[in-house]
Amino acid sequence: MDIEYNEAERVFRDEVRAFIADNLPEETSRRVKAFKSVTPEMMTAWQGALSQKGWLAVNWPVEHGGTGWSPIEKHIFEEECAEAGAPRILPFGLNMVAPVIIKFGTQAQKDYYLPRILNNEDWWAQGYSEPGAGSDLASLKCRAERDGDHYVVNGQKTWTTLGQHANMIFVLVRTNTQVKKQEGISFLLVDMNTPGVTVRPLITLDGEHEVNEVFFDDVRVPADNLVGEENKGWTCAKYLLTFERTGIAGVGISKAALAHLKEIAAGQIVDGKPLIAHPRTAERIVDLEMELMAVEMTNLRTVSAAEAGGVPGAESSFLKIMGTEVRQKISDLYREIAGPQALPFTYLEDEAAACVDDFASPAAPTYFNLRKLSIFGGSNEIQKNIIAKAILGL
Amino acid sequence: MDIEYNEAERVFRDEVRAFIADNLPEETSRRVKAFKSVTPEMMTAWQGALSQKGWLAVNWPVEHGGTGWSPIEKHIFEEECAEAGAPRILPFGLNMVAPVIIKFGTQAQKDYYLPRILNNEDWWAQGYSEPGAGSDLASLKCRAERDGDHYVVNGQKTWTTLGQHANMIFVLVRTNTQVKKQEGISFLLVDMNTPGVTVRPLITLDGEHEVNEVFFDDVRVPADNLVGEENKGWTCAKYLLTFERTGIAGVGISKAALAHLKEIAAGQIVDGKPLIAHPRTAERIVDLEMELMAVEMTNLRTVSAAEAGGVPGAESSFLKIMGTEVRQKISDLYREIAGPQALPFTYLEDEAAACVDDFASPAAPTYFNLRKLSIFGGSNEIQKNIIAKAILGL
Amino acid sequence: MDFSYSDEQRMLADLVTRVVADHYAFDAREGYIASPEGHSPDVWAQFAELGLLAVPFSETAGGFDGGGAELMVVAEGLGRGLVVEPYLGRIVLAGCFLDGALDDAAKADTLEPLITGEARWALAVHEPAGRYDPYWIETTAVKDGQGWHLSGRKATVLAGDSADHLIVIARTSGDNPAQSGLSAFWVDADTAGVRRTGYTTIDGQRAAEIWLDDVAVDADALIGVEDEAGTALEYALDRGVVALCAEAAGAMEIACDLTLDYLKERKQFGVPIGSFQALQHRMVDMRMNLEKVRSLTLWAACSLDGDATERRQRLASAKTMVGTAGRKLAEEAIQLFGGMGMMDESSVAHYAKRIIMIDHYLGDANFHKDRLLRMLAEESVALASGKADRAA
Amino acid sequence: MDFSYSDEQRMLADLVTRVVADHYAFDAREGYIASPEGHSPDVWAQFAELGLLAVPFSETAGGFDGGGAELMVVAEGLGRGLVVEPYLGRIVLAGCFLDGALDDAAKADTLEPLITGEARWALAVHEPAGRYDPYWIETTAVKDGQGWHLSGRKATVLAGDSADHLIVIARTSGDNPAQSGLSAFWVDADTAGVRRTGYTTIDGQRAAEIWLDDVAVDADALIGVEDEAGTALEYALDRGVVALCAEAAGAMEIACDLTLDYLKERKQFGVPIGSFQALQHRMVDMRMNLEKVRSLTLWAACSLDGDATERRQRLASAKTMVGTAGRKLAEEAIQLFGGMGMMDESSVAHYAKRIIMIDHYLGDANFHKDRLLRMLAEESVALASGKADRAA
Repeated sequence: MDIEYNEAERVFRDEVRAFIADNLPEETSRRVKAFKSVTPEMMTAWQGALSQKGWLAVNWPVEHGGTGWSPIEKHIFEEECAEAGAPRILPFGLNMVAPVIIKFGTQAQKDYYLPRILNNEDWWAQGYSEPGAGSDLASLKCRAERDGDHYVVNGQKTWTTLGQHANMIFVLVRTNTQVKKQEGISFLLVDMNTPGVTVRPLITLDGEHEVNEVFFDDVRVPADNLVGEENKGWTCAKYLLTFERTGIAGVGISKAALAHLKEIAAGQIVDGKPLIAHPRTAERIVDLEMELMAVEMTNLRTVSAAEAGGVPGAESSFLKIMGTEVRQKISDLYREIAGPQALPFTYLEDEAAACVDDFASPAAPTYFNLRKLSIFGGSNEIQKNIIAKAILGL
Repeated sequence: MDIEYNEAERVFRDEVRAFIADNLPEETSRRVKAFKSVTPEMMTAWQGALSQKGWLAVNWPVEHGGTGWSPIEKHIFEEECAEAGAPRILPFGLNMVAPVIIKFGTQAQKDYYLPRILNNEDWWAQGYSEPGAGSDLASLKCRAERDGDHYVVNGQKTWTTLGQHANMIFVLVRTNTQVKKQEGISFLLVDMNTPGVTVRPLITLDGEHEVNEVFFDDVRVPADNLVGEENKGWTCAKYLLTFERTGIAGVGISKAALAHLKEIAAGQIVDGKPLIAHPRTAERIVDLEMELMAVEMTNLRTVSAAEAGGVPGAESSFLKIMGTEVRQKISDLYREIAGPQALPFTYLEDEAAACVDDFASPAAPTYFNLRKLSIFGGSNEIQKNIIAKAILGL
Repeated sequence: MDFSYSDEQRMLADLVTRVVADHYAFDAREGYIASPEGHSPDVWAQFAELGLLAVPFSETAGGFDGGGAELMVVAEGLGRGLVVEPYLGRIVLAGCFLDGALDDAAKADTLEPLITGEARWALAVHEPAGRYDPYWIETTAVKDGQGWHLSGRKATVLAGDSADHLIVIARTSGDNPAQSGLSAFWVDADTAGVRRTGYTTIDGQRAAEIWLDDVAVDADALIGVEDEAGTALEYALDRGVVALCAEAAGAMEIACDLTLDYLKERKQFGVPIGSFQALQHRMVDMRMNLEKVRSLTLWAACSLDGDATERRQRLASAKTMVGTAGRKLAEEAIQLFGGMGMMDESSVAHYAKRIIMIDHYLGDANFHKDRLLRMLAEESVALASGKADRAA
Repeated sequence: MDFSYSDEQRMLADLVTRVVADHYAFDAREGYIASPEGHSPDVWAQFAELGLLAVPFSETAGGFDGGGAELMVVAEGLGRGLVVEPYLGRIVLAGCFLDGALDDAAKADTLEPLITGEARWALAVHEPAGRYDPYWIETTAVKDGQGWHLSGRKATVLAGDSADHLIVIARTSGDNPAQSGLSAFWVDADTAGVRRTGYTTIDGQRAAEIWLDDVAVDADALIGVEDEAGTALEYALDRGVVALCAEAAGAMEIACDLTLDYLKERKQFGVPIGSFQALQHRMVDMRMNLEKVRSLTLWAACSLDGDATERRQRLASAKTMVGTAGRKLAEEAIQLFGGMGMMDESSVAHYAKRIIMIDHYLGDANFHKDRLLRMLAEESVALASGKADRAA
């Protein structure tokens, strides 16, 4: 047993650090660390740098341009990026649709889409959830009817993250209504510029436009854009959902966030001494550090088991719950530290922003925004159901 | 709206206080307040004093010897007794079997049993739970078969509190196995000196002998001891369970306990200053005081609603949960304050008890004993089910 | 002891309920917030007409002589409707301060325009350096011949964006954070040297950041007695805390109702999600948190005019409970709503925001718990010396 | 990075599992606790024979040279079986203290009887006035010609009831609670002036309260270097904390298993209670608390010989987590068992008691969190001065 990185792993980590130092713009990093929004351009620039280095497709097989990294290497890469304040890599193309295409797609689909994803030519969005189908995904209603060599899609998807920037979307559609709900679903790739596709912004309670509704109104999709067999889309959907969710614990993000908060709390003078020296604030920091250490080590144990050939299954549900709980608690502390300065709604208003310290503007919006962590990506209640069934046998 | 007691209520409270001052022995009070066990004689003596004053049967109608008190008067009486460290009044005769006899019993049963309860001639125990029938009480198996003018009882009851001192027990028995489980139950009064009744002590995890199992082996019970109709016992059982549970929140007990802990914490010098001045201990005390104030006022609101003619129903489930949670948290703080002195198991061992401060001996046993609060009397989970159904309509 | 409403209290409750029902539909409210005033002057005029603006003021001041209970009744109703009218800033804080600071002869005349809804005043007290401490006042007032010169900065002045007059608290003697040595001054918002930035808060309120740069005012700008504004400040802030707690209780009640309805309506796997026991128990916990806040708010409201120690303990307990139990309840409301709870177009999201952000006004749970801890420390000294007495 | 067991570690784990399976059935354990020794000398002899008593000692001391990981493996096994053998008191505390205090030449000879299972020693360190602080030592050792005179009182000396020799920590210089200025002395338990009361703890361990009344010992009773026992004390207590955390992790694992089995077996309303979703989610929470304790224990165990700051933070974090997550898990185990969880005849009740009471040994969650807070305070000073540097 050895909980430390070995020589090779340390060398790899240093290589990652050097790459980040050379390629991550300071302003991008500063904004990410300060919980401020980054532009699509900043995201694309970072993904471009990774693409050029060959480090973008960490989960793909080498033959398609993947890195071939081991679980530990992936972990090191992700944590280093997060701690350094790199923008997150959007998973919709790279880690969602790509693995499905690699596993179930035709040669033509592989040849066309995979390089475009690697080169950041397409911005993919996800079309899974519907207003009436959240946790119970298979009850989806969006229809696709075959018409010659096209499918005609009608229906609605929701919670489409950053769909306003996307030009491609993968959607689960119902192609047969006469069978069991899982058996009539197909997996389609849709060009968002096709006539009949409409994107409507959904504003979240923090005032942010991050998610969208996507409406399909007689949208004609070439039959070649079907992935896998017709009516077998549920297989693709499940494969995508169970696809290795590395970094689900978000330890690096939490570490960066907590470090940022400690700096803030050390700089705020309240009642003659820094806030970090006030007993209750200090205790919350210490509690969070302890919780975060527990998540980090639980994550490392899972990574190490994967390295040894174990397949992380429902364990990732533990990590999802533990990791999101810590991230949410950190954001709660952030709001608490901001104090009265959390009140002005300054996220988008420069005039009000001038009334408070620079650190404070994103506090309340971040807190409210991160409520999503326990809801999206399989709510924490669903994760508990999974654990109860798969691990506990209840 | 007036949250203060009015003049008449204050006069009544002073009368109760004066009675307690005159009749509650100091040693009894001291032991109760210090979480130490009281003897059956101490309990009987206190009940005797109340009986003599006519203050024992607070929930009975006046014609049977009850006090005729209003909900607020009952509340005042119970809280004053609890805060003064009076031993609890055993409910099994007074507040459980008596109301059932008054409502469903024959004149002969009333004439015989009620005065004996009022005069502390009988010590009643409860025979409801069975090893296989806890929350699902109606699934009980203890059988009674009619044989001439007797019932022959066979089976087992459990969690019989202080059954080792009792001479009478009321039991729910199954008299018909051919019908729906609720419809074949009868309510019997059994003399515990009848041949075939065996009491086996159950030792709880704190080392205490408080509850028992009671075995019935061909126990012949006169048919006259049936209360209500044969096979209609479930009506009695439900009546008993929903019978007004005043004092369920235990606010007076919690107040006395917290006051006791504050005195202890003020007297313990740690690192040069009293424990009560240590930030985390102080904060736990303040948190508990706040929680307790919330329970107290919620309780008062319920009492006041009852006074105005409202019938407290599922609201008492809120009070049960809130009240027991506070009592358990207080006992947890007690254990924490005792610190290393909580370790020696001194509850019954005088030699080890000499190794620690007098206050510390009951700390860990009390903490473990009070785990029962959220389990017995309808577990807190069952209370939540009741609220979900009865109040929330879920 | 009797917790039922008096006829007058019931009437008040009905009035507020009616105004809210008539004028505070979700879309209407969004419109008020987006408007330049940040609230509805029409609704405000109705408040005045119905007498709601007189509720917390003494009879001498021409008020309804409502005690804490009446204030609670009104504020609960405002909370249920997520009302964004400047009741807290103008009436409870500015108004009650004047009611507490002025001598009896001056009260009625002064407060009249507030009660009729014409006056737009704000109490400028908190400062960035003091965080939540209302007695940490670095703003100075220097006597200069017949007048005063004020300099300093005021943070999150409620209703300060729309105020034509400010009541500015300045330190005229003593050291921070002493309650004594504070004085209050009338400042016309247009006076030279006053600069302000108004903004909407994340929970839909309006406030302003105000800078005072050597602002000259006349001698009669002094409100009440020099150096003694601290008492009226406590009087006003106590009422502000009761109003906030009651508003939180009202908002929490509706958040519970909305969540319960959603649990009954929303179906997953073919059944209402309210049939899942884990969610049922969490809904029960939400209700329990509501009851705790209700109980402590009631206690605080009914203690405003009683013993000072009891009043302080109950107010601090209520506000602390709002901060903790309120947050838990609001977070659970969002979580049980799932994605819908995250949406700006869901009313529950706005209830959750208001409930959580109420912790950031007039002292958060930490601030008020620190007060409780100081009171415990004083009590401990008594306990310890009591012990010493017995030992001696 | 590789978290799998080495062959040696797996062998150790198997050994402990086997001994526990063979000798620690519920009734057997009850018998050991009720016996005069409070444990099983036979099992202890087997521990010795299997080499388990050598695990935490250095090679120089004739030990297995096990690091924290090996100690963790053994202690987890002991926790799974709720073993009441005096492993912590005799081996980890007394033994590791000697391993840390003695010079290399003396170690092997001294520790041999401990490793063979013959020696019955105890480390007498904590005192009533110090509560959990091991450096608050009021026991005095006064030089008198060739020897020393010891006076003081020691509390909850683990394995102190059965010890024939005590290692007594006394203050020989400096002020409380300094880690420096402490010295250790061999004291034959039969020496005149030594009085003790042995007892069983509520979680089935054995300990003693020990009074030293002017106890005379020879000059060679001094262990290691005068005034410098503090270092070896920290060495031993750190290992004690790892052993306790690992024991808690083992006991928590079994408490989870027992509860899970019960949820599957116990029927109410015609179905296993494990089919109720509210209970399923609470069982998941129990498992999550177990994982947290396992993770922090692993980290603490593997940091014993590393950087001092990291070691201290990880040890304090692990013990704090045991206190908090352990308590929650144990309380839930009792609650989910219902009445059966309250019974002395249920093994789960004994697991719960051990898990909860482990918080009371070698510093509770408060004590260790205070250590973390002191470390944060040091770090904050650095953060602040770092800020100052950048500003300058």
